Amino acid sequence: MKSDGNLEKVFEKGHFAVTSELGPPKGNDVSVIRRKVDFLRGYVDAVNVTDNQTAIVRMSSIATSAFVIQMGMEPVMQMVTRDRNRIAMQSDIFGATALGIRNIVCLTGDHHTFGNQVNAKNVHDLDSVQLIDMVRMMRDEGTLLGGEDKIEGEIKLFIGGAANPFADPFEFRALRTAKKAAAGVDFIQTQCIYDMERFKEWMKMIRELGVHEKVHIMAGVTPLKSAGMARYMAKNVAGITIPDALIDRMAKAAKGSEEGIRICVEQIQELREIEGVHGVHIMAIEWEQMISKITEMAGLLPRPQVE
Amino acid sequence: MSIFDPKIVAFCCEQSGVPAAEMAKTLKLKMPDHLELVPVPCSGRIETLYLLKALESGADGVVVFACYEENCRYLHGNVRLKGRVGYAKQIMAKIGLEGERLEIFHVATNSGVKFTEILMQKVDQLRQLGPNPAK
Amino acid sequence: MIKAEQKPFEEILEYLAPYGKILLSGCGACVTVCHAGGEKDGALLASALRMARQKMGKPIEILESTPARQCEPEFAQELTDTIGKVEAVLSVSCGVGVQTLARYFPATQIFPGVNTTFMGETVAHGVWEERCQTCGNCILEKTAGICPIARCAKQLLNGPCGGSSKGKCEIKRETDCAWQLIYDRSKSLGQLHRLSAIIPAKQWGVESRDSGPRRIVREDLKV
Amino acid sequence: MYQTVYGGKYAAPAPINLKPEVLIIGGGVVGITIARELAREGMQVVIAENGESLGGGIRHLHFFYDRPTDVQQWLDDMIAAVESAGNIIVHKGAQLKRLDGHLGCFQALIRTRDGGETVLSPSVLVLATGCITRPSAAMNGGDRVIGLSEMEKLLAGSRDVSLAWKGQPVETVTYLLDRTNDDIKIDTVNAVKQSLILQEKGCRVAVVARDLKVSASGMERLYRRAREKGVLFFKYDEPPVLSPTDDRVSVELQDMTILRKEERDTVSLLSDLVVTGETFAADPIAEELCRVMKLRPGTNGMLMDDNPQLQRVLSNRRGIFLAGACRFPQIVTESLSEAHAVVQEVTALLHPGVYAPANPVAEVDPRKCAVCYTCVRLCPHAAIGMEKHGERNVYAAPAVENDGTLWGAARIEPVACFGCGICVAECPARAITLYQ
Repeated sequence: MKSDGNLEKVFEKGHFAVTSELGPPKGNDVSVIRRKVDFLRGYVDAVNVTDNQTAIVRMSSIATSAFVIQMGMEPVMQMVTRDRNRIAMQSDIFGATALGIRNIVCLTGDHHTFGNQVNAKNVHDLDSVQLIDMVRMMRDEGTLLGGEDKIEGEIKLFIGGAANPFADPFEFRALRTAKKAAAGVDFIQTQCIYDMERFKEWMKMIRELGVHEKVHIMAGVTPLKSAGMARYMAKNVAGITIPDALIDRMAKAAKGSEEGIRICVEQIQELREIEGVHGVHIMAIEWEQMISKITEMAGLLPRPQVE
Repeated sequence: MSIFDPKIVAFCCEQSGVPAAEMAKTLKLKMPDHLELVPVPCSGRIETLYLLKALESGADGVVVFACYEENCRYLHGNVRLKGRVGYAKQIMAKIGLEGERLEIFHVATNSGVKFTEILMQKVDQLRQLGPNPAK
Repeated sequence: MIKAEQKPFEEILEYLAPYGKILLSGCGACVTVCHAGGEKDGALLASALRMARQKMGKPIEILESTPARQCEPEFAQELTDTIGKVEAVLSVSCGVGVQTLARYFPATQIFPGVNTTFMGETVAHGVWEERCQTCGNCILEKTAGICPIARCAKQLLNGPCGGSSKGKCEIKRETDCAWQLIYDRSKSLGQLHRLSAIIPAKQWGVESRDSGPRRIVREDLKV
Repeated sequence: MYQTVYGGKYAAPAPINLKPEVLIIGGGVVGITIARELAREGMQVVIAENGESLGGGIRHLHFFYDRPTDVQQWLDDMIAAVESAGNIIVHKGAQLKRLDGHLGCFQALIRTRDGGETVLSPSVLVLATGCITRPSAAMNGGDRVIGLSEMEKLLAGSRDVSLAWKGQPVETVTYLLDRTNDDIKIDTVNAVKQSLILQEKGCRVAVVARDLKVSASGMERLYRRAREKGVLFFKYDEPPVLSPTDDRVSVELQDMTILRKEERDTVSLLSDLVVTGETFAADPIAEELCRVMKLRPGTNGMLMDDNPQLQRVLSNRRGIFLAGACRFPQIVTESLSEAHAVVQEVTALLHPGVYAPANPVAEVDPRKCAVCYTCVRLCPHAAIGMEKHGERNVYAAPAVENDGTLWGAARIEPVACFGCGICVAECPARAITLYQ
């Protein structure tokens, strides 16, 4: 075992894995974490703890992840290269693993100009591929980046990465995931999927490259709350495509939020059938209370107990 | 109390402003008392620096008599000038000089009357603004 | 070449406030080519400053000079006599030229008149774009001749982030995504396979800009 | 200092010699007319024709509107004269690939389709590449709707027999002129011209148009004759509706003679043939030629400039002239008068054998030039280039042509300079002076 964590075991036993997302508080109010964990516990195998997502300052993902463990769930700690150089990241990985964190997702991170500290100096000492490579080296070779310095103790981490099949240039997307696989990633969580055709095309390329045999692909989904939200995302968020038919369906529905959940459940069922998709990553942004309903409707419950 | 008599420097393109000025002279039309005419082969010859230098060395207002757009004998001389006048106005704004102290007018060879009308209006306008504080 | 643009006028006025006689020194090289600090643009700035100070009731005398290259000691030293006559120098050369003057004239204040912006290319007359950040360790051979350090907002070395959409960058939507350009050019060169190789973490500290001023010494050339 | 628009002392450049040699790009009716007349003046003329034969766009024309001559016969005679003239050389399948130099010493590289290259050094060039004619967008009406050129061919092929289309006699013809060519009178001229020929053959002819352009010389008379001979003219606001019947096409339009719109009847013209107008487009080769010859393109790739300061056949470069349909789509009579104008201009320019600029001329001080290309980019007359100083420096590597490895300073060619002073005002190093 690479990590001894729950998520890795779920994959090992051949189950269809489920993860979700938890945004840390914009301050030090731990009750926010507790409330969200209460919504999620028992419905997912592990939960991603975001690292200052969209460059909005929040409690650090490492501290939040430690609280999540205390509250009885398994965290997937996200780490972005935007804010820390290789010294800080390696040091944080020592601390995180010591605190019992078993999963990491290595990301470049949203650009800082999208957040609330637009005049920050961004770091980008490494990019996400290089971060994956570094974590793998720390775990498998027991050395720091550069391969010279031995680490005291043992780094046990299940390494994740992200992929966005909906950004351009499309042909580069599978190639980039393959690069992450070559760098040592164990699982990939994708950007939320609305354009099923394009995702299937991307999966085909992933299979052609043989990446699905080395890496567990987790398809990302986000339930739409309303037709307005769908239109906004389609128009303003780079790297997200939402087919018009889907927006129409949301617009015509009597209650947008219920329709959004139904669409999400249908998507999960369809994604499950695609060869190479080993799990689903449900990103219910500030809507964590819906996870129980979605997982139940999609037939993902009860979650397997693996020991 | 004497009335302020503004000094105007008028750059005149030889294809339009100069003939218009000559026509105004022939017709003995009223011209400003303090007027300096600077003939140029094309309004595209007028450097941004000239526009500022005219103000710096004593003009209260600067006007350029150029050809109508699309009518430049040298294809885009007056278009280049337009850009330079825009740039000069930006600089003037930073100094704190009113934009009205610098203006392009498009005239034709036979615009003698228009030529003097523009200048006399400019005199009135400059009287209201007062002397150039930066000269 | 080096690209620069004039500093905000008010800023220049403010730091020149105590002085009554200055030298405005341009440079005949890069800043002339990018219309920021050559003889023409220096004269424009000088004229504007004189007028502004006149208006404030505190006239200023400005001498003007445009050496061929302010970053060479010999050219800088040619200004010795002129600088002896003034209270301060406003240099509209790039930041290098300002420092050359500062090195040779320890008793004179040297103020910058332009912001040195980037090393770039003329994409059209009057339009310049950044192309190189002088990282000191060129990887253009791996990226089809397009630099992701200068041209990607995240300086990604291993491919585009999720914000690449229809060839454009999500940070500035009018800007081309560097990795789209790299991909397209690699494809047309028949070199796509090169993009599969992982570009390892870059040596920012030792070979690049993050350990103080870099220095090139050619022993064979030293006098 | 703003008073010193012109610089101080200036040594006027020596006049340059002009050889009587002319290169004409385009061997259509304009090109060969100019060639023939210049050759008569004793000049050496080279025609570079892109196609495989001379003649160009006028090949689809058979009747002049203003004289009885057969167009093709007339053209063939002229081509024969040009091809047999001693001082005219014709390159067919030839394109101008590069042009350096200026008035009096252009360097033109001509490449033929077989790969052969010729370098010429004409004193002046004439661009006469014509334009492209296309049928207007297809209209409902089946195969009984044809274009003006097709009708021209049909008429030429049935000079002494009655008109037939697909084996059936043609008795009624309707011309339907659309608005695609707003300011161009070719359609009107050809429609009126053809309608008279048809009328003489005993056909009934109607011309349906939104507007007729009769501004060509003699056209009003021709129009009046057509009316007198019984050609019907209809004006329309709403485009007429075409619907094919069993053996004819019906053209339905509102009767515009009734002033109140709601009272208007529909007029129906049952026609054996409907003839539509044509659209004209710039020859795509013109764009490339503009780049090679540093000419300023006008609107839609045509070379005409709306600028009234520029005389008709002059270009933005001294020593390069423009004539014919490359400027704007025009009728042959107009093209021929442009050809004559070019002949006059070229003769007047080359006749003295020398040229010295009569206007102010700008000059670069090479010691101040920063080689920034500002003046080169902004000169409207392509009079500025970069002087390579390689030959002056004995240590420099052998000069490779124009590869940018050698640099010196911008240089303004005095004979190509018009003296506008744009470069003087733009130069960031203030290295250029305008001398009177």
